[in-house]
Amino acid sequence: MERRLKLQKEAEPEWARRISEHPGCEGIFSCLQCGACSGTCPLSIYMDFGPRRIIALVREGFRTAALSSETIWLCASCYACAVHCPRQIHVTDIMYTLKREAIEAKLYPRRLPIPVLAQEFYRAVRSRGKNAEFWVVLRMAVKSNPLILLSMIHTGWALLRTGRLSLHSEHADGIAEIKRYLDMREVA
Amino acid sequence: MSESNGTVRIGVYVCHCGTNIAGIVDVKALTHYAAGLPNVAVSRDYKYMCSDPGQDLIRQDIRDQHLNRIVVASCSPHLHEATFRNATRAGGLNPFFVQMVNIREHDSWVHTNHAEATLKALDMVRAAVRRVAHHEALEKARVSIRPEALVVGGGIAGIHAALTMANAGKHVYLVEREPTIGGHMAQFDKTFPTLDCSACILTPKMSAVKNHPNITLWTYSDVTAIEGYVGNYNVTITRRPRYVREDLCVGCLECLEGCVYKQAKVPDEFNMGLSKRRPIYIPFPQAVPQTPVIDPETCIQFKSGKCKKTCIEVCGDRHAIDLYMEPRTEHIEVGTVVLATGFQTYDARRSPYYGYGTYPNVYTALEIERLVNASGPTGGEVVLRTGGHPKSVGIIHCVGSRDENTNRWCSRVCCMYSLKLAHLLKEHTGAEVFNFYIDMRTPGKGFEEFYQKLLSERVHFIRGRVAEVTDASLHSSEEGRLVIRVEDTLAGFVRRIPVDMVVLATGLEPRADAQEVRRLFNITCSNEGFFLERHPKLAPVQTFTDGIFLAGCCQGPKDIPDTVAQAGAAAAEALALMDAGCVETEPNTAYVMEEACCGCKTCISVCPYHAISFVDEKQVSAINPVLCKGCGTCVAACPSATIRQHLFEDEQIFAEIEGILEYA
Amino acid sequence: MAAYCYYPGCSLRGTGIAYEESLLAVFKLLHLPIEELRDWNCCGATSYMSIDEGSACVLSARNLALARQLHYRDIVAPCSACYLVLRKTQDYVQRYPRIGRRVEESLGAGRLHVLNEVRVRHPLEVLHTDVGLAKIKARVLRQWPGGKVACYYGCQMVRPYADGDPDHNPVRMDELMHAAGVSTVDFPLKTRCCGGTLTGTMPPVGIRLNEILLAEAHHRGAEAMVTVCPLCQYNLDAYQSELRHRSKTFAEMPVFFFTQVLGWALGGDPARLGLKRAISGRRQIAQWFPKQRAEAAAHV
Amino acid sequence: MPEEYEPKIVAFFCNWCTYLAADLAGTSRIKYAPSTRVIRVMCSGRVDPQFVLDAFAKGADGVLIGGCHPGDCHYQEGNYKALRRFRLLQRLLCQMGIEEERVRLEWISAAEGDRVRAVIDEMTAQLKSLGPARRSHAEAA
Repeated sequence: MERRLKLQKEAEPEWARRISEHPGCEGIFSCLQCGACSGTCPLSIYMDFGPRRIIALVREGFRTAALSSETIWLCASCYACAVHCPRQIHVTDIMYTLKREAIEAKLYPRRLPIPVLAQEFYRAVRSRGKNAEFWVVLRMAVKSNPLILLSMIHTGWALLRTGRLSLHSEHADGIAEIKRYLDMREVA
Repeated sequence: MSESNGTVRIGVYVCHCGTNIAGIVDVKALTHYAAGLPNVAVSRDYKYMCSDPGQDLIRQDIRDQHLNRIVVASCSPHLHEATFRNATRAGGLNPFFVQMVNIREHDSWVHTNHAEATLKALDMVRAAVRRVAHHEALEKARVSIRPEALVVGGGIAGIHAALTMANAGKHVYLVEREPTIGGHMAQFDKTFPTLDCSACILTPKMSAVKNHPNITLWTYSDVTAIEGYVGNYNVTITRRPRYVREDLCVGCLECLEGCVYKQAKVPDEFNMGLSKRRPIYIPFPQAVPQTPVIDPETCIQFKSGKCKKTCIEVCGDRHAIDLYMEPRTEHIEVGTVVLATGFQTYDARRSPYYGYGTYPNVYTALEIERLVNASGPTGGEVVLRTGGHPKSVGIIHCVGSRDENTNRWCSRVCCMYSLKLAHLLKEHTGAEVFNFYIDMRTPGKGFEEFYQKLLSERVHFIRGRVAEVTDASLHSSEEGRLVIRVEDTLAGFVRRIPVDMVVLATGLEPRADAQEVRRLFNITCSNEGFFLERHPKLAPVQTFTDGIFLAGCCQGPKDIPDTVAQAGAAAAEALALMDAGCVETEPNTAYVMEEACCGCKTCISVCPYHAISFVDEKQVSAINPVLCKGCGTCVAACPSATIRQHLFEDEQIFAEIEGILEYA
Repeated sequence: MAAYCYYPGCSLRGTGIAYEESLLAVFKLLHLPIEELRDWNCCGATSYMSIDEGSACVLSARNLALARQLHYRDIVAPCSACYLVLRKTQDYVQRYPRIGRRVEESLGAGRLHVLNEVRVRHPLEVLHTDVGLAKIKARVLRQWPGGKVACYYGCQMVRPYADGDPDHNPVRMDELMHAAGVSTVDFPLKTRCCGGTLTGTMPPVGIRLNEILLAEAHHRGAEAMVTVCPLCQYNLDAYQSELRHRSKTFAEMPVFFFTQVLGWALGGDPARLGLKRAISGRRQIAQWFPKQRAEAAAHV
Repeated sequence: MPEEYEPKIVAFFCNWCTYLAADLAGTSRIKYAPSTRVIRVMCSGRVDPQFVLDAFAKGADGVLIGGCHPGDCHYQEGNYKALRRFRLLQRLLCQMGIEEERVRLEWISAAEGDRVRAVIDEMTAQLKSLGPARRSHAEAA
């Protein structure tokens, strides 16, 4: 049986404050907990917390719980919550911020292919300047759950047959310049 | 008195206001600093200067220390200038030798750095000490107050205010825009939490208005102009033609049946469009006055000129129907005004995700009030727009309330009226009723008990702001019904609840023309657009314009008991003014130094009150102090600097500037 | 007339190739000059945002700066994700100094303002507003052979940077379809998310979202769906055979890009509209656009 | 105390709108820069150009005039008079070498407590970047 008690010493209010300073995260402390976000979200029914409870966790400083949640990765960035929120909280941006924090802290759920896809995509674009759908998806599957590949064979074949799958990976001509841009560190 | 001669002796009083000021500003340092300023004879600090012992300090020092100028560094002059002027007068000094320094609202409450806030306070006190040396003894002028009152708006607030003042023997003009008085309350079925019949408690008051010898009632009328000042307002009222003469009509209503329209065709405003009326109609059976009105937009005679005019035939030799009626203008003079112009409900179409206007079985709360009413369009039978009776109903709270995208404020009454409607709908139909709320707000006498009653009636309460109302079904159980999608935040999952009827608890908002009304009466609106009271706690029914008072929802959402209480308060304040018969006005009028006036007449053109005239014999301007409102625009405009203003003399302001910048 | 700057984004070179083909065909049919942005790079999309927000904005900003440098006024982004990310970058560099500084560091000092001198446009809006419904109606040469369609707008094009079309109930695509002589059904799920990349990462979840959309479109009487986004089109198109295997009642239907429908109506060569790239509803497509008819039509 | 330059702004606020807005900022505990010292006048129409010149001559770094919104003046149209006068004044100050950012006329209603903060903070920041006013120019006036 799981013990569901939270001691106040587990809360990290300073982390909550820091998160609230990220672009789009200003609103976490004005949340009413009305549930409009979770109610609107087409994916909340698959989430472990849903956006409303994620905001509750974040603003009370429960960092580990928030960052190791699956909720933030299931967010497909459709912005329905942000448009509906009666406090105009940019819920989608909060999810992005938490995804970045989760990757940095290596707290993201390992079984989930989504963070792997994000990282593979990131790598592909960093090195080529453009996405290469086939290779990114392939690497994602290999790294997270090779079984996904089985389910993809059929679709992959259909795409290939209709000329919609390119095995060739395109480079942006200005890739050197792009790399230089991306390597610049944020100025304080 | 010592003010006219001898040396200036200033007393400086620094208020701690508990920790409100002292928590940020170093009051000891400030007091010490003030003591060293020129002409300062006494400098003291005290915990609460506005308290009796605080005021006593001033009174005592004027006598003992022969002070002739007083500086009080405390809060806003809008709050306590009168207090300290009175204390000064009680000490035997002309009250206009006081200058206040606002180190609370303008300093300690808006700054966090102790040193900077203290520095600012030093500057402000120094400026006041400089200024007050130039003050003079002034006498307040007196303005007489007419004993008549104007009440604008004939809802429950206006009705109650009018009756209260009329019962006290004052003549009241009650002006209402609609063809009848009664306002929103007349549309309600029952009132929460007691479930009294709204009409039963309202209509006797409406009749009382009609029959009161001290009340002149003008319905279907608008205030179109108002001039003057406290005690002496000249008001112009335009009475729109109702095409039925109130003086000749006996209220038999035969003309309604006589109309060529045998079937009523026009959506009935009073019933929220749920029934039809004819072009000649009265809004509802108990309307006051019982005089029909012809709506020229829909009357055949007005539209084409080709009607058989059967209404006139039916009216016969009473000759009450007059299709050539013109708008009439009334001019009245009143001493006080009570504004009770009410609210409008939020337009639910602005929240398209709830489907109002798209799905026929989505209703607003006001529509449900009519639908459950025994004299409503269906005689109290709850019939859906698509026919049949609802087996389940969802009531969505906070539609157009507590939402940054629409209206930010809580409308205060929706939780309670939603509970009431839940009860009534369950009672009328036996349907299963779901309430969807964000927070349940029941702070009122008997309100929480009512909530408990509803819980025991097995009404569902689901805490969550509804995401959408849709007719897209995911399951056969949902087909042909409206599905409410919501996160049940307490149970912790998203639910889809199929219902037959959705009720939107729309919020209260300022009337669309609130800004125009505000300009007309020269008052202020809050950010939300409701009329702003003079002080939220200490002057909740006054405005910043003397003699104009607020009652009811024009000042902010409130329920009926609060509205009536506020209307009573507004009436009492107006009565107090009228019974006093006169009021003292601030002696901040402008005056001309005749000998220096060059006669250029610049001032005459800038005065909005026509208070300045030109004296031909002397070739100089002269200011009528009764008409002057003390804005000082002419003072600034005068090219020869011969116009001056009491309380805002040039020397006083220059002294203030110099004081601020002395050590800059 | 200044040329529109075409920003394909990665998907229009892969799974969304039919979108590119039909889009360029429609622009040509309407004599709208359009040129591909030279040396464009990936916008960063949602995934890059999940790793590094500042760099994601740098990626987008580079495209905007390139377009500006080449004196384009409008950059046309057909992919909803590209459209959103480009607009978001414009918004964020203004709103958040930290992001502005990061982007400026890369682009060079004082060049931040150029980003907002380019207008980010979706082709739906270009055709609806710049060209106009009347002009399109006047140029319609062919009758739509299929039945009613359900217009599906998806999410990122209408939220949160909707640009005039109401975000709850957008109508531009419906109006364009009507102008092209195509009837649409009332489709309440028109802005409900298709799940994006979830079909690949969490197949049961992603496919279920698309099943709801397809079933509702069918229930409303649509015989095809029309989309504005390569990812939406892919998701709705690619998994229908799987849905059919699971449920006997599932009805397969073609999923078009709105430019394919318009291209057909305006008399475009069917072979160049990418109609054959459909995975689902190929039977209907073959029936609606038979070979002979297509060839005959090509000579209109 | 840090030696950072703190500009000093003399503000003329009308009694009915902007002064009340500043009171509201106080009761709402809105925080803003402590640069401003308010002089209350009944109407922005009372602000004599001489007051402004005098303030600059005596060392003010900026002057802020606050009145009711157009159409909302408690005295019907005093704020319009203020506006007309202000335009002339600004031109005069410009000729005297006083930057136009140093004098501002703002319409702030009694309900706009937050606007008081926004205006004062913005003006303070601008004055900080301008540096202290050159007193000599104003004295020449």
